[in-house]
Amino acid sequence: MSAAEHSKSELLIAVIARMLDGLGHVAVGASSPIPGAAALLARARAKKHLRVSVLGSLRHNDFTDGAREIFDCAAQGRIDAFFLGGGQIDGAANVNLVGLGEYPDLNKRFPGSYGSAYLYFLVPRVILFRPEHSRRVLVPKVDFISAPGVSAPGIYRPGGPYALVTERSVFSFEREQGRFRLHSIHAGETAASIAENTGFDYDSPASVPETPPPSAETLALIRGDVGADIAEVYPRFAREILTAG
Amino acid sequence: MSAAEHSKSELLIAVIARMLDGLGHVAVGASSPIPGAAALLARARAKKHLRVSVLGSLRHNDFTDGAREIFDCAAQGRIDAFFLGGGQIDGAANVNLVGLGEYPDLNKRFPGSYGSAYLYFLVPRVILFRPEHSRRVLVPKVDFISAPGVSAPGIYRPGGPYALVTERSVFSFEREQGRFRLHSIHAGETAASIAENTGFDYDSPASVPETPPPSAETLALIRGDVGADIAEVYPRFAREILTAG
Amino acid sequence: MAFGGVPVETVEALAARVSDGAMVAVPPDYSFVAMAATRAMIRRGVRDLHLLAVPQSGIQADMLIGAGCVAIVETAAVSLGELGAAPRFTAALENGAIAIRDSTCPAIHAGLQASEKGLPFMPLRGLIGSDLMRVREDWKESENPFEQGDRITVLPALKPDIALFHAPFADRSGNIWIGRRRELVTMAHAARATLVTVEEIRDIDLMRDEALAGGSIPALYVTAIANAPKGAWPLGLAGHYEADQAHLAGYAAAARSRQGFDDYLAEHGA
Amino acid sequence: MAFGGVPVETVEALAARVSDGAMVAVPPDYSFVAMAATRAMIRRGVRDLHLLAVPQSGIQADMLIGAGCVAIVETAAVSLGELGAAPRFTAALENGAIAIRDSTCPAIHAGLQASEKGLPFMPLRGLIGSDLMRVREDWKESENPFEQGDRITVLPALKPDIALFHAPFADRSGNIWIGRRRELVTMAHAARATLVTVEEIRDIDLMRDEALAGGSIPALYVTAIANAPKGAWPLGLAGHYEADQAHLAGYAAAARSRQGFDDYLAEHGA
Repeated sequence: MSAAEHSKSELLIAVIARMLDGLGHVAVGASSPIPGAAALLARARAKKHLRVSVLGSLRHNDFTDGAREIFDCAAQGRIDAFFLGGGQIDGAANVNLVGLGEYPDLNKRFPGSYGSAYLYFLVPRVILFRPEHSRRVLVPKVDFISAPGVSAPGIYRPGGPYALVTERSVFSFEREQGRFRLHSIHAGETAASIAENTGFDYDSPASVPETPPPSAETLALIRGDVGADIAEVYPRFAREILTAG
Repeated sequence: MSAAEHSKSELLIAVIARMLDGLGHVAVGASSPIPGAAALLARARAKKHLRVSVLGSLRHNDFTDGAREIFDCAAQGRIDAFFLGGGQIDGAANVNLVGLGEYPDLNKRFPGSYGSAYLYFLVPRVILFRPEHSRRVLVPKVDFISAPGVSAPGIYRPGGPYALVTERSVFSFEREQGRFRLHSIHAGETAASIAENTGFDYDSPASVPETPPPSAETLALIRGDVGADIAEVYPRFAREILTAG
Repeated sequence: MAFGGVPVETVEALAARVSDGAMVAVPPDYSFVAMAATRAMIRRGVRDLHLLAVPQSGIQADMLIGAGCVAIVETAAVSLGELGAAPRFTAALENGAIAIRDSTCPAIHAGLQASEKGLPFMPLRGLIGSDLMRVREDWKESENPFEQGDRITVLPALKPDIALFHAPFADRSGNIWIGRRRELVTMAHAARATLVTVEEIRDIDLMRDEALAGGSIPALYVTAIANAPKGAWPLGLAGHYEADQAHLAGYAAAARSRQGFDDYLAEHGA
Repeated sequence: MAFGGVPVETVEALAARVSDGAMVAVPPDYSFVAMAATRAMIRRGVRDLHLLAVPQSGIQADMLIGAGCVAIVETAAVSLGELGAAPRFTAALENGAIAIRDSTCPAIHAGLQASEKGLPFMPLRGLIGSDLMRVREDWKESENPFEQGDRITVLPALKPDIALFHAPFADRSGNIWIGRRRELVTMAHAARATLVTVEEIRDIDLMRDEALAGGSIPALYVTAIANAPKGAWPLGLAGHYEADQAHLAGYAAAARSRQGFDDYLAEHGA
């Protein structure tokens, strides 16, 4: 694969990294190899001006007060961005990490809500990341709200959703409207293919730009230092995906 | 000074140490040389079955979670005994560590309440220790209640006052009656001298026993290992008082 | 054999201290999981545990659930991480074989800190509007007493019967070194009893070593210790050994079926 | 000179970051008190501080009060310990020269932990029936939401502008080693800014040293560092040097009078 070519993972890493430019501290939770790699890429580009805390990492995690520190730190306003996934995500940016069906009698159980029901409220820039872009995942209404996308007035909520990144496109989240807006579509997709595969309503500009590909420099960073860095926490990811280049 | 002779400090150390026999964990707060020495004496006699935590000590303090740990530990029910003093102590075992006069316009300011307003509620056996036994200190009603001796029903209070030790006598505290009872008087005092110097009402048996003096063995321990141990935190106390023997 | 009041015993004896029905707090996969003791609990056939993951779990919860040791799991998540869903957890929930108290990480930390402080409850931000508030009938929406109209959640204390984990080393007095894994400190403070397996017992005094004391749990909170070299295997022990990725992948594949899980247990001494 | 985002500066420059009127949290005498920085603050003539002792103070508070730097002191106690009452604190309160917010140790810890957690309040046991409840109008009696009739106190968060302390060492990235003095961790988490003087800056990486990381405060919470060898003198620095008892006794005697205190300041560089 030449520098101009890139894998979907590399594109997503580059897309997410751009959303972190200029921030001071990005935290990455469990089971998040692509966001983790994106944060480490952003750090490499920011020349140490960005602090990255990868949960489960010894080398890329400066927390010293135990597993609770990330939550305290977020509540103190010291974490600028975080990532959440979701077995289902709906058009109001509600995320479901619990399961499909009528709780507690679920047809399909997911791992659980992790810290979503807290961090989604407190971290200013929460980036939703879910590669699968289908009507199965992007639904009109989630079966279980692990964490709500928007809150009623009067609820303490300095944080919330910023964007949704999938294998097909990037949506930004408009907090005032409580709706997603299509921001860019990845090469090979069209406005129609996005609409076809998205189960919720969203806003869209008249013409949707294509997601810019990663530069050769970015790809070199991903395949070099970033890949080596992420291997500590996600050895399979680092081996199987990043070495494809 | 022969083994039979002893200083008043040595008597008080021995008296307090007897109140700690059979306990599992005794904590000692700031500015408490005699209670600290008593706890270390009790530990020496208990052959390590008693744990002693002396605040401000590096060598006799196993807390590792910072200054809050003693309070958490007490709330967990893991501290059996603690000590409090008081610029004033009244007959309901209320203690005043704040000052004399009408707060905040005090005529005489004391250091402050320390942890009394909390630990007095939570530690089962709180021993009040105040060498000066006079109507100035042992008053009908304290000017400021740093911590109350008794609480209304329904207030969470597993702990409270156990005894009051002074230079003249030992009182036990009767929690049901909310009153002190004269338990023993030190050599040289009489029931009348105690009454004369005590500003609050208390119960008294028909005949009040004399406080037993420390044994030769106890004195040897105080003047040996205990003195050396307490010197780390209270160098002046260890030097000026314990080496008098 | 006992020292300083903390008995040192076999892993079997330590595991036998976990009574049927006990509420057992365990750390996440990256934080000193007592896997040797977990296998011993499965061999002993402990039943009806209320497993409290602090705040999530992986293979430990999956194995205990698969082996039928668990009645209730309280957790922010159970997953094998990069290896995908936890198969026995997922199957047990889809079959209704166990009950779950779905939580979120900081709620579990808050509940333990309430017990650490002898408090009946702790407030927590977030949560309002999550369906967790709907399904957790023990959580309440309340009001900030210092600002009218500011709604905030209050959570009851979580008081485990047992905190169970594996640590790099203990000293001869029963003090345990845990480094930066301070959720273990909170677990030990909050629990009624704390059971610890260790890689080794060192001939030092952790409380008198200023470099190490700050990363230690005093013996005051420790109920019993067992020597268990490689006691976190197949998980890793940060700074000591890596997770056995091949073994974990093998587990993830085997545990997809009931039969595969049973074969795994039979083969791996549990 | 800066590294990793945390500037290293002179003690004077560090002290100059403490603005008039700031709420400054300081540790107790036995826990890493920044005395060199305190003298620098007095030299600079800082005014109207809201001094928060965590949870009590000694010579540091007494000197700042005597030098006229303090408007409000919030504390569980101020005392010179074995050397008796803190003379300038006592005189200032008896003269009404400063205001006091009388507290109790765990209330100060609870207020800081509320800020650490971004909570508006924390509950606390004890207190009810103490006159502290009468004079602290910002403390409220409330009810345990999980047990009708169970009264419990709620305390508002304490959010210092600055946490100020002295530590044995920092590394080149601005991480600070504090060992078991974990009240300093809470102070740093709770405060808007954290200023630290250190005995030395070591050429290590505290975050990658498993033995030391657990006793460290990450640079994330550190605003600025100053090199100040013997920076806790005349207090001690546990594990490094003992308190200068003769000097402290001299202070205790001198500070009994206004003149004696002023002479002390003039003589000892503050």
